[in-house]
Amino acid sequence: MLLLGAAVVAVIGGFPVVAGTDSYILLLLGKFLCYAIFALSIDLIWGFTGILSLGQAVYFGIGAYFVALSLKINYALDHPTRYGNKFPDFMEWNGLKALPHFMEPLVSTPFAVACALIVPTALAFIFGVITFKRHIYGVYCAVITLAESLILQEFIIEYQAYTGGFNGITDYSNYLGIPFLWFMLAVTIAFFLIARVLTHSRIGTVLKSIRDNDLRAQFMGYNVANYRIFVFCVSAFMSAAAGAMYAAWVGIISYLDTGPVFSVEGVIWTAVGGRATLIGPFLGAFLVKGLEFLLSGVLAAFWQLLVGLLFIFVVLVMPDGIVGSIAHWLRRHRKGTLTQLREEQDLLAHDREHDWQPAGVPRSGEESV
Amino acid sequence: MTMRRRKFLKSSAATLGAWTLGGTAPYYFMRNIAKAAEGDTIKVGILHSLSGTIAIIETSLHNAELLAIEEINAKGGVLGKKIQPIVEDPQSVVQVFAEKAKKLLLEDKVAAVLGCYTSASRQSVLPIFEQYNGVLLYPTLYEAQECSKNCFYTGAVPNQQLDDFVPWIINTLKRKKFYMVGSNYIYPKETNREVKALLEKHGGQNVGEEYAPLGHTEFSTIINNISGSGAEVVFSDLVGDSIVAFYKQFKQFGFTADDLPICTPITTEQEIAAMGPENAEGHYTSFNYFQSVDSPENKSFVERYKAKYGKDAVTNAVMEAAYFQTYFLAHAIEKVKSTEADALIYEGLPGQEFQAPQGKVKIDEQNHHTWLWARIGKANPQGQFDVVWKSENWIRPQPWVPYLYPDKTCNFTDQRVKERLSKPWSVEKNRSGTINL
Amino acid sequence: MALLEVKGLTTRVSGYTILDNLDFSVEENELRVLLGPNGAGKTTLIAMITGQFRPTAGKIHFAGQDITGWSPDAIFLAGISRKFQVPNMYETLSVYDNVMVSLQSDRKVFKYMFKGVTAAEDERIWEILDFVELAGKASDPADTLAHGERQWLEMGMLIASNPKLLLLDEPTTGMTPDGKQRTAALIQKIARNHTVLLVEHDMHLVRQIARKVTVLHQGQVLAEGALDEVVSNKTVREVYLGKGKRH
Amino acid sequence: MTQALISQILIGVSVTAILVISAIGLAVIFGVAGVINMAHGQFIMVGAYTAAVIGKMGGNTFVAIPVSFVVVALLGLAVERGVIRWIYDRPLETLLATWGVGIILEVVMKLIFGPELYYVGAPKVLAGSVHLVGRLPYPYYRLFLIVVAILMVAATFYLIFRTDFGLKVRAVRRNRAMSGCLGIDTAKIDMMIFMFGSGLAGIAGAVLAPIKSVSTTMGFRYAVDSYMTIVLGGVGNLWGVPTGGGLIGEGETLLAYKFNSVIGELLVFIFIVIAIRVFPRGIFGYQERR
Repeated sequence: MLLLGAAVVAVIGGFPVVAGTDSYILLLLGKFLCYAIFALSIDLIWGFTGILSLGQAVYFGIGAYFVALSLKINYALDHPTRYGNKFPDFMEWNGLKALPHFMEPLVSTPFAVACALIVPTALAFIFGVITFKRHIYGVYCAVITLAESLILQEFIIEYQAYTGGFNGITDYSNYLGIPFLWFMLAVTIAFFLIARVLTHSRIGTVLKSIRDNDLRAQFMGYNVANYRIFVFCVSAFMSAAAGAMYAAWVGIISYLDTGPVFSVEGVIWTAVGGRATLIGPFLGAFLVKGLEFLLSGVLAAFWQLLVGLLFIFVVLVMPDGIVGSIAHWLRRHRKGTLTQLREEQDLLAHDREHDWQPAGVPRSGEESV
Repeated sequence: MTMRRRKFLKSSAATLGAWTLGGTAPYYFMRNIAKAAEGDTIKVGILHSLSGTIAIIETSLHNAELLAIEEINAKGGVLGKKIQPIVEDPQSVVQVFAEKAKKLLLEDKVAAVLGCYTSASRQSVLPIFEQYNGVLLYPTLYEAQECSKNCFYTGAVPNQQLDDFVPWIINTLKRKKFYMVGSNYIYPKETNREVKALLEKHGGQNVGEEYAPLGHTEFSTIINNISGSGAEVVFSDLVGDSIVAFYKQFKQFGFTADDLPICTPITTEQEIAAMGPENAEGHYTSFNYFQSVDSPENKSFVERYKAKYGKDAVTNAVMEAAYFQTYFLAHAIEKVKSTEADALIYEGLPGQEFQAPQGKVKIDEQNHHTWLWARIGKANPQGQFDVVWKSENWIRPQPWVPYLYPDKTCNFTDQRVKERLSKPWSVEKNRSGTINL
Repeated sequence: MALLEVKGLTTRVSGYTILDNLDFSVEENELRVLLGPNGAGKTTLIAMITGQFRPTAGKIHFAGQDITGWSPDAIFLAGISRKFQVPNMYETLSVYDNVMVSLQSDRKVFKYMFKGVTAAEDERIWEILDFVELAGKASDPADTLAHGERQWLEMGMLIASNPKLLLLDEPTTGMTPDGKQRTAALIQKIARNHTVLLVEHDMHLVRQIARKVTVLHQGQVLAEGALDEVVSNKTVREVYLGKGKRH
Repeated sequence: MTQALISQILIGVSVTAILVISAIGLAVIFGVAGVINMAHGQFIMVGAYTAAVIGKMGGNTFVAIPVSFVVVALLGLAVERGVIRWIYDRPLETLLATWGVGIILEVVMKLIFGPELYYVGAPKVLAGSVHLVGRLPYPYYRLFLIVVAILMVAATFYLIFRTDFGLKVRAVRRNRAMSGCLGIDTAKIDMMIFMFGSGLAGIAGAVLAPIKSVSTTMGFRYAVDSYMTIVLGGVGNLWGVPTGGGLIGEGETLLAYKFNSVIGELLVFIFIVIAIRVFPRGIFGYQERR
């Protein structure tokens, strides 16, 4: 396993040395690394803790926008815009006469990077406290996070003088190159290790137990909300870091990077690769995005169709994803088939505590999520 | 000791092997795919979204360009070679535009790229074209205030659509009070800024200005506001879905074109087909081209387009630009007998003329934009436009309109610009032709 | 001073009174059985004690503290563990992990971050697995266990948390007669050093293990005392033990 | 000013009607079958295209309503049998699977009808407008939409609360296992309710097409609006749909009047996020007692 990991790292790290830095595949590799971290962050909350957030892109996007704004402001200082001014051109289009005061600190890139990491994490903390302390999870959590994502998009488009609006932020010096690729690779490995420590330590077992049965965990004395908030913040931090690197690498940021569609894409990468596994998100992101790049030119009309079928296929046939399925297969072959049937068919499989409640939420759904 | 050392050597050799093999294999694999397709052809990239929200419009541009390439190839191609279109689908996502542009330039080594529709997509690819010195032909009408060495703009700029339109509304329609409705992004905001400047100049009045989110389809509130504003004309720069919903609801709330006409620089035959001619009848659009333009070139263009894409297909101005820019490119390559970018940029494309469906068009020698005709059309019950006014001559494009930016112009023949552009990109990243007067 | 003391507990849900001014207490080291027909409010009482729902009125005291309105996790930390009617565990975790997660320890998030399992804890887990006879399946995922084993595992988890009071809500539901026998023995074993409050339907089982029983009816205590006393109580026989036994 | 405000409130009623029409099908599926149908917007889109085809063949909206209902109900049947029925117990995964269904529907419709906007006209009888109160005349078509919204809600209520089928539906919703034991074919009930909800989405497409635009990508927007509506109103209670719709519809139009459309939409979204946090189960939803 370790060897395989080392080989992958070697391939990615070695690529630009061999192929040169002008290749567009280098651009893709860096992007995919960011996507993989993003998928890993989704895996942490969805795969390991059972919270489905359709707003994970919010944290990715905020991280990306802070960095992009900072780079753009700096770029404009060195390279006067088409209008001949020394502040970002989209501000000029929107009638600003100078860089707004509240954006001046962003001239300092370290400050912007700090913001890119801290602001999303703090936001996730606030959202997490409000959401999980009020026992919102499952479907409701998904829909609320979706709404948040849409609000951020609206906000970015509406306040285009400060965010570049629909056009996004583009045309600034990005960090495309070998050193930054290696840096991203190092960060990816670091996050992978953090995730590994987190999920394989005792806290990881607690998180999984909350995912499996949050009621039981609560009656076992765990403050379920606190655990959820904690992992939500860790996940937001990872997303934000991925977004920050993405902005620095790709050099273009738009409102789509904060939207629900991007979040769902991240969820599907995780699902394809194998949720609740650590390699799954990486594999999923590289595989789906790579295939998309290869096929979307040749099969423009049918690529989306394939994506749709992939969604359904993964859910119906391969809910554990590629890595999960392989692991299952290995386990079965190691142990022989598990033919343990339950002694008694338990017809009373519903927690009857709830039976006396009046018309409530649909049976299948809320509690079991 | 020796054991350990050998082990170390072995493992590092293995790592190195994996490194080189793994790193290069997919790269050369991809490269070979690209090479295999390479024959005795001239490769041209086509970069329009075929999926995602903007595919609604971009697919037709893609179609028009393929039609033109087919025609050129049927007549023997360029320099004796066929044009080979390399089609990429950027999926309406700006980052994908950028990465596909990079792929087209670096891997496919295309002579030029025909592509983009929104300003957002153009802006996302321009830095790449500038860095790798590619050629982009961009067919959309846009807000201007830009000119890049590597981009040729074949769509209209505001002075070609608005400079005559606004005074015409004021003087001919005798309507002075404008209510402006637009989608909330750069193009409508910039256009409305120019309209306001023109209103001031020609004695009109701005009685209201409102923007709806992109993709918005509920206009009752805006219609209520218009109704109370005392407006005599609605100036709309809504785009996409919003156009259709707005015209429909405008009519349903009892407004007719006689009471309150909608004037717009963007509604085409395509949107009228989608909303139904009954909802558009009597409203005005200012454009360089309409499907109803009466010229032999246009008749044959419409005929050929319908023959290829079905009898219900409609043509519009952006498509027409996509169509003739393909010819611009072919003729430019023919002229300089090369696909070298700088040859095309400095000699091939500037000054290139073509008898387009709208009339004779020309790429300006100085600013890379295109000389076009101005027309005002009134929508008729058949879903076409009756041309009620036409400019006497083709109109020179002005990327910087003088009444807003009196001290700026764009001139690639200017010595200062030439000097700047002679430096390599790594030294001078500014590839714009803008100069301060 | 009783270990658990419930005073004037009332619960109303959309007009229905489920618990009606209930007074009830459990002494330390007692094995108490809670009886009552369906709808008597047994499970509701348990839900109230463990903080799953908040009572309309009344107080609950536990080990000298007023725990009314506390959250389930806080009540657990105060020393009350609950066994659900239906086996309720972490399905995808291994049997070992299920017990490990349930061990008594500080449950604060950050204290858990990089903590592993200590040797003492490991020993305790195996001790418990032996106790509930699941040591042989320690690494199997919990959802591969048979129904009876699941019930036992959950009891093992409760023991692991070393509670002051164990609430067992019909732990023999859905078991075979043999399974019931073994469970009864297990409960008696547990009761040797824990306070247990057991909700049970099966009179055979109750006879086997009960020392003191409380009968609930329509949200109130109908009778309380030694099993034989209660069984011979006329009202109890009428409402609960069935007409067949009257003669 | 008052006149304009009256008009604005009336407009809000019609916007509410539009929200109710688009959300009711989702509310039925989400609230009763417990399935998160992310393809709801695409179901509406298919309904709208059905109306377009009917229009081409010479029919009008009145013909399109029943046809769209049937077509989209059959589509719902196919989706339920093919996909959903395997994953009723995994609600979050129905979300992913139906998202996939949505993508497939978009592509298939694009392959059939092309990417461009499509034309759907309003019936001649409903053209024009009537002057009620306020500044603006009121379009007949919007009055028609209000009537349709009321009828759709009423029909759903009737079906769920007054028919034998509805009794079974409610029984299944309360306690699936018990209903199964009592001889109710729960799988069939799920299937029927999914079909019914899909059919309602089809009607939504057919009646909304004449005032909105029709394209293969139109669905997402409607899905978002529908989700906001039922989440704000609360699932599990059909009154939640008109309530949520009313709050969003009136709120959005009045705020759009006071400020502008963009800010209106923004404020309403923010309000929803706050509201769901105050009432985690929606305004009319079931409140968990703690």
